[in-house]
Amino acid sequence: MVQEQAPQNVSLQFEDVHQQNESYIVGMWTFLVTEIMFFGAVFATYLVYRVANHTAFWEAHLRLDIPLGFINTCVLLTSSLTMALTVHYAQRQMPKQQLLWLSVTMALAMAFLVVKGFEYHHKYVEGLIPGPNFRFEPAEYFRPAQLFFSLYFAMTGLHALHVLIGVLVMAVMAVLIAIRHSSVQDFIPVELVGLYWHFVDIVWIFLFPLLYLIPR
Amino acid sequence: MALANGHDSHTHIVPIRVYLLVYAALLVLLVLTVGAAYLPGRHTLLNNVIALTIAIAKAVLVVLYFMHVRYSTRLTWLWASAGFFWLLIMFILTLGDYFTRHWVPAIGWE
Amino acid sequence: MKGVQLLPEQASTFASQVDLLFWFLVAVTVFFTVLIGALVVYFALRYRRGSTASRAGAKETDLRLEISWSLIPLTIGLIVFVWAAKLYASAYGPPPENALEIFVIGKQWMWHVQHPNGIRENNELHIPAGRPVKLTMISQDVIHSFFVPAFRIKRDVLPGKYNVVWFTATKPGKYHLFCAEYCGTQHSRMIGWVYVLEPADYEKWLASGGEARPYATASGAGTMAGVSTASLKEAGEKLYTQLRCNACHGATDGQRGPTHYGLFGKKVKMRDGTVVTADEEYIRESILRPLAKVVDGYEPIMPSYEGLLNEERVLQLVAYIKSLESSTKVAEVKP
Amino acid sequence: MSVTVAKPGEVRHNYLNAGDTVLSWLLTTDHKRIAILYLVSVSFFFLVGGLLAGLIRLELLTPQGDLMTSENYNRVFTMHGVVMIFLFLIPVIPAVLGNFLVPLMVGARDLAFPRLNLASWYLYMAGGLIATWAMVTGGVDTGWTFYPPYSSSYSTSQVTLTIIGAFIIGFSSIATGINFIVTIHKMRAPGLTWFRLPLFIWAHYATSVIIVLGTPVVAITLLLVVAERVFRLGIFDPALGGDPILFQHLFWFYSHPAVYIMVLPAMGVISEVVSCFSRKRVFGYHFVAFSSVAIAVIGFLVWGHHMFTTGQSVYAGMVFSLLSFLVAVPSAVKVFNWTATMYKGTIDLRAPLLYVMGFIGLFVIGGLTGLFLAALATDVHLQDTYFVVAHFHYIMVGGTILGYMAGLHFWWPKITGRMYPEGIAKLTALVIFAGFNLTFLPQFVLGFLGMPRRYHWYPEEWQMLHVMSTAGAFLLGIGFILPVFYLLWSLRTGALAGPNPWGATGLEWKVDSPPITHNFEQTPIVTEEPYAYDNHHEPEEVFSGTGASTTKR
Ligand code: HEA
Ligand code: HEA
Ligand code: HEC
Ligand code: CUA
Ligand SMILES: [Cu+2]
Repeated sequence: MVQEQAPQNVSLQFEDVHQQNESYIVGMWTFLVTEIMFFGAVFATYLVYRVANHTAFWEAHLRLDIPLGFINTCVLLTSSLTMALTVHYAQRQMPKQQLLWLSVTMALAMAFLVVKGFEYHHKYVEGLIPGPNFRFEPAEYFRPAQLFFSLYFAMTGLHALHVLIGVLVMAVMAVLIAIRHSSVQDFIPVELVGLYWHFVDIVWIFLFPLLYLIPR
Repeated sequence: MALANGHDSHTHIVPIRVYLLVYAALLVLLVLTVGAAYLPGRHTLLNNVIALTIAIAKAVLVVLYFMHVRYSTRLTWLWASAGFFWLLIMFILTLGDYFTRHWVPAIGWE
Repeated sequence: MKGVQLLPEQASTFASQVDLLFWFLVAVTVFFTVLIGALVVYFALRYRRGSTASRAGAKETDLRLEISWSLIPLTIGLIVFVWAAKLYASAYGPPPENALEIFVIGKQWMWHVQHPNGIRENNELHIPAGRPVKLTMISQDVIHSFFVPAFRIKRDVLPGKYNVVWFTATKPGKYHLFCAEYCGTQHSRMIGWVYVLEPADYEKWLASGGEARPYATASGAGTMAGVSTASLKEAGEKLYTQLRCNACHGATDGQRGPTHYGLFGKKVKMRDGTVVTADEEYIRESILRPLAKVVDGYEPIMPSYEGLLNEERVLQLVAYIKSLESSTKVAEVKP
Repeated sequence: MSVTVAKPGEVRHNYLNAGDTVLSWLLTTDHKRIAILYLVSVSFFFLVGGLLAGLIRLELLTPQGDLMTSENYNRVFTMHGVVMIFLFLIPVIPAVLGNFLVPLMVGARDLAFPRLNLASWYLYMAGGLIATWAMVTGGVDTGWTFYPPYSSSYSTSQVTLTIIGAFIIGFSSIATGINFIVTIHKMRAPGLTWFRLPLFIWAHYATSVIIVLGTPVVAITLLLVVAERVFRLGIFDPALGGDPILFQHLFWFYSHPAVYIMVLPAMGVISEVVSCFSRKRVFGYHFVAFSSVAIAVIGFLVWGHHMFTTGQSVYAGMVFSLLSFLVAVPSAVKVFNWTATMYKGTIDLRAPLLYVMGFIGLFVIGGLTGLFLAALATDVHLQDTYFVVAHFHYIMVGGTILGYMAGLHFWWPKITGRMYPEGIAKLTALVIFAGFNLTFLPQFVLGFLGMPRRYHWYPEEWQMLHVMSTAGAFLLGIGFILPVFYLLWSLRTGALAGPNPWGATGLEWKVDSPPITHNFEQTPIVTEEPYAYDNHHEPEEVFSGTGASTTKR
């Protein structure tokens, strides 16, 4: 392909850095909109069934571990803060601090996944995985409770998948920063990952009260 | 590469103090939701409203400060709100069906 | 190959009303299609390159024109909307009090019909002309759709939920019954006939237990399932004792469970404060999933009968409970 | 404008001869080459879908259903629907013409994210291959709507695989949508304000918004069906505690707006072509531009009109019906404005314009019959009958495909540098128009008579109408096969086009045909309104009658 003269670090299709940065930010937000709708559809499903099976969902939610959920919420909120700090230092061109806070964020994200893993394991032990081995007392609520846990796993599973993707992306980013790769000298890549990460946090902000804190 | 003049004139660097304040607010709100869920008595509707209001407040804080929408262009505002707005449409029209299932057609429509 | 048929038969009160609207819409469609088609062709020829037609006064925009051609379609649209919505509300609204009640069960791939007096039919439905008929329908598996083109009615038949449709047939005859919602391999064979009988013939048909058949069955279009001796509610009554429902449900409230006398159509207050009208759907749900809605003042002790009863038996129980008129005065809850 | 163009006869570098290894195509990030990749793959799937349509029509020739078994018939129409909708009609105009033209029209060197663009093609191909694989290993028989509980608990066909294919294609669509949105917002050439944008761009913008807001919903919904199928999670099957109507809500939340994904880009094409061959500005530019946005917005609020007979609440039905009538208004505005554009124009009746005229007529019929379905009482009778089948084929084949044909012919010289043969192209347009009406007009009658759709068997008295429809389908098939031959043929023998064979306005006509890899040698500066045909001097060739210089390469 013919390489034309273009300022460093500005892709060929863009006029200048400013246009490029703006494009990336707008592009990321547009992507986040698709994510909102993606999760939104499951939330809508959840709302419809919760309205229809209020009592049963309440019974079922008692099996969730509120303390663990609470800890995980704190973990995720903190990781959002550290991610914001990462971006802050990226903007101020301070790679060391940037790397530090990025690593903390990553560690928190993994902590979240570990806690989630424990929760899933408990559910498995208690026979709360929907399917042939699902057990629930009182038996009257068996079916709606199974529905609740179907949704619980669908929603938290999708969310956990997003966390996992976040961790992987952050890992790549950390390596790039460590080796001072040219593609991360700008703060935009970090900002984009940050936007994604905060979005994942927002999803959890809604998941926690909806699943764990159903009022009587 | 270092942008020519340190940083692009269009990027706003949010001071760390603001981040910390927002973080503190988020934690306070979190404690409030958990607390509200343990309120004695049966306040189904009220509780739901409280929980959701707090969740929305938290999300707004994150969007405005952590995600810098407060300092962004109108376009970013537009997209950030469009997503949530469309979600609302989906909820309202879908739930609208479920909530009106048992209504009987009004007199005069027969 | 038979001759070309261009118009469907009109055999219900609803049919002629729908057709009026239909032809109005056809008129609108033809009008606009011809108008626009003619203009496009005319302009293409008249203003073709090289023609000498005057181009003076050509406009790039004209707000008044544009507003009027937004408002005209809007107005026509609103007229059609109101017209159609009224008709729909009458057809899908509550059926008249005196409607004949018939139950329909859809399953892959047949229609099963239960008349209140116990007659059962498969893929056939006998009804009298001139009397409203209310069908309460449910599916045993996937979604089906009950469609009688000559009546212009159609209603999906869902699993897990009663759907109701009603109509008044006007013209005795034999009409197609189709399943209109795709339901699997034999979807196109899930068909049958609706026989509309003169009231007198209908009485005869009833009296003969469904044996008297004024119309010959077309080849391949369904067979009679035979006649049960008991009527629907008698069958339900037998089940009711068999399943020992009466252990908890007596003649009055204040037993372990609320009474079923006078329940149908009543407004029932639930534990969580909501008020529900006791219709077929509610009774069905109460039997299969009693804890979904717990009646105020009672403990949630009723066992679930889900999996123990097929839809046919549930229908019998529902029919029986509906037949229990209030012998004692049952206090009605105001909403 | 300070863009230099090639002199006739001079062979210049262009995007086509910028590299001819297979790899140079498979790894390209040039939006124009990606458009060509899409053109080839989309055409392939159209032929597959068309062959399946041929099978449907052959089967329906006789009422007894004797050509194939019911199982196979159900698979055939399902795969026809899936292929035509997900693999052909949704991507066709955005991914081929849109990909090629959006950067050119806004004066950019490429889309904002060229690698994402390439990825979208690979996603499309991956999804397409998975769907094809599902087809050859048994096919699907759920109907393209995948309604549970049939799809989740009863069907024994390749539902999971097909859905995964559709899911992946969804992401390809999203990638294209994001790319267009960012490009249109951020990469317009200096001076190219919103109201100087071609209407094609407005239409693609509106389309992209729908894609971005809608596609994720159907993606996750279909995924939930797969979860229910594979893990027996009870989400939509009532036997497991779910509600099948909820699936329909979520499915149509996307799939109704999706019909506007299919038609809006075609409307964009119509605006370009009609004004060029009338040599007049599009009448009421602002109304036409805003009507695209209005369709996109209101189009999101009407999905319940597919559910009038399901047991959805009567009130919800009324709201959805009312909104459906509102969405007809912006469509009406467009139709009237195009007609008014031709009034007192200087009309050059070329093949693209013939297709446009076909579009207008057939779209009006298709749209107005949509009103029969949006009206509650008539829909009760017509829902799930051939009336619906005829309605959507009128819009999708008579509308979108004719719009696509118009665009393909119109920009063919720009894409390939060669003219298509005018005479046979006009003839083909007429064959398609005739064949189309013969195929689908009888289906309106069938629907009114009560013929349900997805029926393998049908009552004898309706055979005559089916015979007509089948005959029409074969004429239509011939009509669609012809362009394949003459367009390919024109690649070698067509007259050289020159940069602007139609004397059209718009930035894409200011560069070479075919354009160079980076489109513009310098960023163009826009100083005039779109469609400024009056202050334009026509290139000589336009009036020479051949449409282009006859120099051979
Ligand atoms: C590109 C595709 C496309 C488009 C653009 C449309 C456009 C419209 N559609 Fe269609 N539709 C489909 C594709 C499309 N549809 C498909 C695929 C299905 C079946 C899905 C399935 O079940 O498999 C379907 C089904 C469908 C149904 C459900 C039928 C049923 O199953 O019961 C309904 C009901 O309201 C409907 C309505 C409409 C309306 C009101 C419009 C409007 O947008 C049309 C607006 C246009 C006009 C009105 C014409 C121009 C206006 C004038 C000339 C002026 C005069 C106007 C007035 C007097 C108002 N469509
Ligand atoms: C873009 C969308 C699109 C397109 C272009 C078409 C094109 C055609 N469709 Fe299709 N159709 C759908 C979308 C589309 N369809 C959908 C969504 C459904 C609903 C599915 C469902 O119910 O789930 C449907 C259903 C459907 C049915 C109803 C089936 C049923 O309910 O039982 C019928 C019946 O006539 C039909 C016919 C046709 C015909 C004759 C064409 C023709 O226009 C095709 C013409 C094209 C060719 C023929 C290909 C090119 C030519 C060749 C390859 C040459 C060789 C072929 C021959 C000589 C025949 N279609
Ligand atoms: C163990 C006792 C018990 C048995 C056996 C029982 N029920 Fe019930 N039923 C109850 C109680 C208690 C309630 C009220 C609380 C509730 O709604 O769950 C009730 C409620 C109902 C209702 C709703 C009544 C209302 O007033 O709204 C219906 C209908 C019903 N039962 C039908 C049946 C049928 C039919 C059977 C037998 C097949 C049956 N029940 C067997 C205890 C029982
Ligand atoms: Cu039953 Cu189709
Ligand atoms: Cu629609």
